[in-house]
Amino acid sequence: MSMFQALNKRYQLISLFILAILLVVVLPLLLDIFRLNLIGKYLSYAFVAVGLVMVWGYGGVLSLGQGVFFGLGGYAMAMFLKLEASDPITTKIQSTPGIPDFMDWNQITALPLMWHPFKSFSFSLFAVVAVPTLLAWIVSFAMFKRRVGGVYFAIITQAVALILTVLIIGQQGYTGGVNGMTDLKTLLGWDTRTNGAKYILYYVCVALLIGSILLCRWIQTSKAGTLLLAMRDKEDRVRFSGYDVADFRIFTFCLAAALSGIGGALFTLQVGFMSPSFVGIVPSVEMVIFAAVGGRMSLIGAVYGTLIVNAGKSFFSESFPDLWLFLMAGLFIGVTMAFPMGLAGLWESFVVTRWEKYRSKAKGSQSDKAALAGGLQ
Amino acid sequence: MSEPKNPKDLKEKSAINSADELFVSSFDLHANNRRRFLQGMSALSILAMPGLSFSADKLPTDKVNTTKLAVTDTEVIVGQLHSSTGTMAISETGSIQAEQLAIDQINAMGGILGRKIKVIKEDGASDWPTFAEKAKKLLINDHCAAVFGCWTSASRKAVLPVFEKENGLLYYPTFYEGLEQSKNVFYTGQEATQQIIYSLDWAKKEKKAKTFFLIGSDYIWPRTSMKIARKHVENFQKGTIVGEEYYPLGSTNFGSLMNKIKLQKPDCIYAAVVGGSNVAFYKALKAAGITGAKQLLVTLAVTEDEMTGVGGDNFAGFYSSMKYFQSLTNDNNKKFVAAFKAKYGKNSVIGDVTQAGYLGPWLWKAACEKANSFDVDKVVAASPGIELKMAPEGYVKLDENHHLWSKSRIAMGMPDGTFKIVSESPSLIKPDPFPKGYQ
Amino acid sequence: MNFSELLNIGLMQGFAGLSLFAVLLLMGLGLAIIFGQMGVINMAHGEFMTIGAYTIYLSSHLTELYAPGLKQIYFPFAVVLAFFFAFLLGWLVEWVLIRHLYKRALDTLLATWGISLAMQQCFRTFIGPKEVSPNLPDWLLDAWAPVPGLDIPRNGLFVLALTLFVTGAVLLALSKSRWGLRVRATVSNRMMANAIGIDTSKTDRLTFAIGCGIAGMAGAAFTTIGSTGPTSGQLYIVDSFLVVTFGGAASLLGTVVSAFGIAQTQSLAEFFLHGSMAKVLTLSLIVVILMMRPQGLFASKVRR
Amino acid sequence: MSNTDFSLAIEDLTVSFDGFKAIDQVNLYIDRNELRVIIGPNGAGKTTLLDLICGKTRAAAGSIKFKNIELTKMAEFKRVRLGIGRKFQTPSIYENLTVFQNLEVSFPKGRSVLGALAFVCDEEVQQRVHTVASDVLLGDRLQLQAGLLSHGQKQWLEIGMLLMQEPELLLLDEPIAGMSAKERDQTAELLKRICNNRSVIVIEHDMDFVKRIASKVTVMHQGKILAEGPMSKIQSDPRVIEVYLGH
Repeated sequence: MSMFQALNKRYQLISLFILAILLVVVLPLLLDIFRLNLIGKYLSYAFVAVGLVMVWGYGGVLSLGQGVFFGLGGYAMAMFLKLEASDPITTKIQSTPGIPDFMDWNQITALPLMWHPFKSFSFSLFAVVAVPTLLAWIVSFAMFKRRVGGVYFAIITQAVALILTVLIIGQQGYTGGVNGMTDLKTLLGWDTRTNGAKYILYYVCVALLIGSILLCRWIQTSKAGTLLLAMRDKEDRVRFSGYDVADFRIFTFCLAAALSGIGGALFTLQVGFMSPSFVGIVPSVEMVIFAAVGGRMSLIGAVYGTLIVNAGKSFFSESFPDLWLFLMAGLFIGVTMAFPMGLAGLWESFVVTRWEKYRSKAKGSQSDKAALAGGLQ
Repeated sequence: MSEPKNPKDLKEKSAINSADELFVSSFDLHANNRRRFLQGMSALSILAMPGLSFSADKLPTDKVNTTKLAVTDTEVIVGQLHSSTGTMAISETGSIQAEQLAIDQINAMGGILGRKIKVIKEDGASDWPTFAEKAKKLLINDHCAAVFGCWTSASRKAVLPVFEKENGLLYYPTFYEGLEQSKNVFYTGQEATQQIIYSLDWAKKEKKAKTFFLIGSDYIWPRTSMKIARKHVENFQKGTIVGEEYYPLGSTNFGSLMNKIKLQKPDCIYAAVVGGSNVAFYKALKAAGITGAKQLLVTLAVTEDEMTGVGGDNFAGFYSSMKYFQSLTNDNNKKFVAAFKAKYGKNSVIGDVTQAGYLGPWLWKAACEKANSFDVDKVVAASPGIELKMAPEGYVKLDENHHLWSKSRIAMGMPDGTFKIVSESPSLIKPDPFPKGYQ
Repeated sequence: MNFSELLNIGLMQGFAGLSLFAVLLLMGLGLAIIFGQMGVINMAHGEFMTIGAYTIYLSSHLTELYAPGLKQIYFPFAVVLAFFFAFLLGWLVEWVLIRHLYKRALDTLLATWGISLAMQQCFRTFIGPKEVSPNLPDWLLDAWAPVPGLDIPRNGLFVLALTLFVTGAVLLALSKSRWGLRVRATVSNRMMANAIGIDTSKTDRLTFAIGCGIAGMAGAAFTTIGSTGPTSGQLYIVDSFLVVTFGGAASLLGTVVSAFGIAQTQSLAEFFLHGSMAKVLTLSLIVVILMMRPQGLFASKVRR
Repeated sequence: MSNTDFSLAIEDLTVSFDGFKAIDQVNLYIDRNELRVIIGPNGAGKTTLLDLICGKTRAAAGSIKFKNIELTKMAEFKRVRLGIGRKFQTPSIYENLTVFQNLEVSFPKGRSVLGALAFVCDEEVQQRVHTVASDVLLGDRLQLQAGLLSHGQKQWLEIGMLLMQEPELLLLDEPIAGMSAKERDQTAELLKRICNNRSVIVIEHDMDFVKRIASKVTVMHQGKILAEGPMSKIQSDPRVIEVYLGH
């Protein structure tokens, strides 16, 4: 075991290092700021994908509503930025200056109560994590404590996504409706739209993403990680070993929600707006495919999956818009049918296994291979 | 287009330039015919607009482009940003086609300032963030001199900060809620007051309507429109609003609404239901026995495009308020319709937004030529006051507030899915995106 | 406004609720059958409905072109055709994809989602992006007015009748037919059913296809209410999901009760409140109830 | 009634599935350090009884008291923490983990989320894993992936995982199913060894095996207790004979 873990640890570290080099050095050198900003946007989705690896790959619970948490995090950040962008001088043309423009259009004459805390930056940062986590806790507590899981849980999360979308669109005076919150300019007086700001935000995003991966990796290697895997396969056994299975699921789901919320906030900062089109069913399912393409068991694979699918989307929608949906459909079907472990699975079964075979042959030892077989689950 | 080689070419060229404004509707004639035709007319050389460039040679690129736009000696690049996929593809297809038609026609006439227009098409995929991403690409990567695009307010709101930040130029074709005016956007559709006040006055004057029932899809445009409508009815017409209802986008369940209408018995149903809901709404009216023969209904959201889905049967006898209908009988429109059908098939229909989309490239061309430059600042400065006599809807004029002066029209839906125009404002209506007394 | 008018409106409102109930039930039925039998959620459910709707549109179009005289009677045949097309496609999809994924229920969600995307793009490419509506026979338009002032929508009557028929047929088939017997056997104990000679994979395929066929019929019926476009399915599936989730998915009875509850809540709320608020209210109620009873209204109670 | 003397006291326990009474008014008392065998034909309700004790199934009526604590409303994991261990009919182990990990995960420390995050596999844990592993005859297989064990070894491993928790009441559902004759012998020894300081309830069909291990046997039939007593008495009970041979 120690051998397997040591090997796996080293292998994981190397891949993380390569990813970090790619994101920190290679991409900024290769790409202009526009494309780099796009990568930054994709990386904010990668938070969701990483969360999905934890909750779906490790926890065995598929959520088709991660967009909800991404959106909530994004909205929490957007509310702060929107308030900052709506100072009385810029909005003097409105009937009520000093409130966000969409409120004015909806005949709201005073800042609603729930908006007041978002004047504070620290509260907003707190809300970015806390609001998605709280909702995730409520949903997962109700579901997991009553043993609702599997397909049924997945469609419940969809229902939540749907309901939240309708609420956001319906309460446009408070949320900006279908338009979302646009025209976000500055963060504490710092113009987030300049190239310099975009570089800084990109690096903040990369740093947080790598931090999140490390955090998740640490959880995976702890006993909690082992338990997650165990309860995915033999739920009853874990329960009858004295563990509250629901607690672990709730924890993982909340973790994924918190990560998604951070991703949403970084999205808002980098793109400059937030809209309900991230909350609905379609984006939520798309985010699952990011993780599925990368490999549902691989944190690093999830990042690559996100980058590749989104880059593909940008490329195809620019060059062959008609083909894009077919390709996307093919991805969904192909990944589930042929490569359930995604890119990471392919990589491990082809490249790593061969390399190991070569190495173990050189060493004349067979133990590594057995260890690797264990490492694939 | 290559550089003119001899004086004769130059002369021809200037003739084309000068004649543009007068005879733009001759676009789809065979090139030779057109040339001959224009040569004949060049003697008249009447300028439609003051300040139109008349130089015999075309200006060097570093003069017309001082801000690193994608302009070469032969080419100017513009962007087109609509949804060709997703839920909005249905609506935006018409605008894409009309803008392309206008650009083809302009190119056939020699382009703008001697440069052919090259289009980079981007798909917003009915997704606002994608719109923002593509807008950035068009401005930052491709340095487009102008962008024609967007349809929904949401997509425009998403790209607006990008255009303002990068100092781009957007021509936006849809009738919309107003309450916006940006240096970087020209609005070629009607803003809310142009569409609403005229139709309410018409309903009151011609149909003696005193009580109104307002119905809309639940988002910013219907809500703002109905806000203006309510103020106008209550404060100016001294009428009554007996109901105001909003349904979620895409809702198809209007059974209860029909009963509410029957309970209130309004003189006029005033509707701004859009998209898929539109069809369900009119089918529900028909199924509830509320038909054009018994009930006055005026809508802000049914053009020829929607009619294919709604079905003539369901809309027959109801009224639509727009600035343009395909059945307009002026010469400009006849030529426009003929050219459009020649290019996109004889079954294609042209709605209000399609026509407004068609105006975009022409307005931009006129402004560039007036400014003698592609620079955004100069084009914007030159734009107010620009007139288009060739517009299919008839003469229009660009106001200082970047909206168009245009006429409003009311038309009745016919069982075959066409519109019969029943009323037209006597003169152009001034655009008023921030109406006083309606806030 | 006198008493008889109020009575009429009351009656019509009652019917509005009933017809919404019929719509929701018809939407959810196919999904519920498949989920109940196989534990698979068919994310392409909406697109199968769209197939049915397009079948009606094409039939209407062809009738108009080649046999204008049949305009009044083509509709019922087209509905059957819609069932048939969706059934065939469902059969195919099960055979190509779903049967490989029974061990991985969650993956069926993704695979069927992929199918839905592909189908949407097919509609867009081969039929066109614009929304279409068929030319309906006269007996489906207008209102039926037994007394003046009481207008009962004919399309609502039709959908209601079709829903009752389909639901009745499904319930009857489940309780009486061989297929029903096999389905019930498979649901209660798949291994045992297999062991006693029931071809469970064939039963699955038939069930999946029947579920899809019913979806096709539902889509066909909805052409009388709304229009059809490439993405109409996305609109349908949302309501279908809610009905099935709320009902508990374990029993068809749950689906029926949930459709009834949602329809009545929404329809009444729409009448007494506002359209958008009604939706929000209905959805919030569903959420609250689901939080308290996450397994839905009717959960099965067996030794697990 | 106070049951302080019993390890487990079940009174008037009833549960029904869709009207069918799987357990009907059952009373059962298990002493401390007792090894009780439950036998009965298929569908008699034996497994359901264990399910009810460990919480997998909820009782409709009646009471289950363990160490005089009422269990019927208690969550499963809490019952485990009280000291009840359950082995399932088909061996339920983590096939992807090694034998060591299987046992390690079952160690009763770090059972909360935070505890599991902070859990360290220290000397104490390793010591215990090694002890238990040799108890269940898997001392030399610690690094093997559990899925590669033989069926009998998997049964042992699962028992071992229960032993890690040092339960006071062990519920074993057919512990020798699929074992070779030699393994059965070893298992019988194992059972005798482990019931030294705890109560054990075993469900078993194999009468020879039952004879070898049981001091007291309970016979169930159609959700009810048919007979109870020493093996020799049970074997000659006419009702039992009828149940087993009559139909």
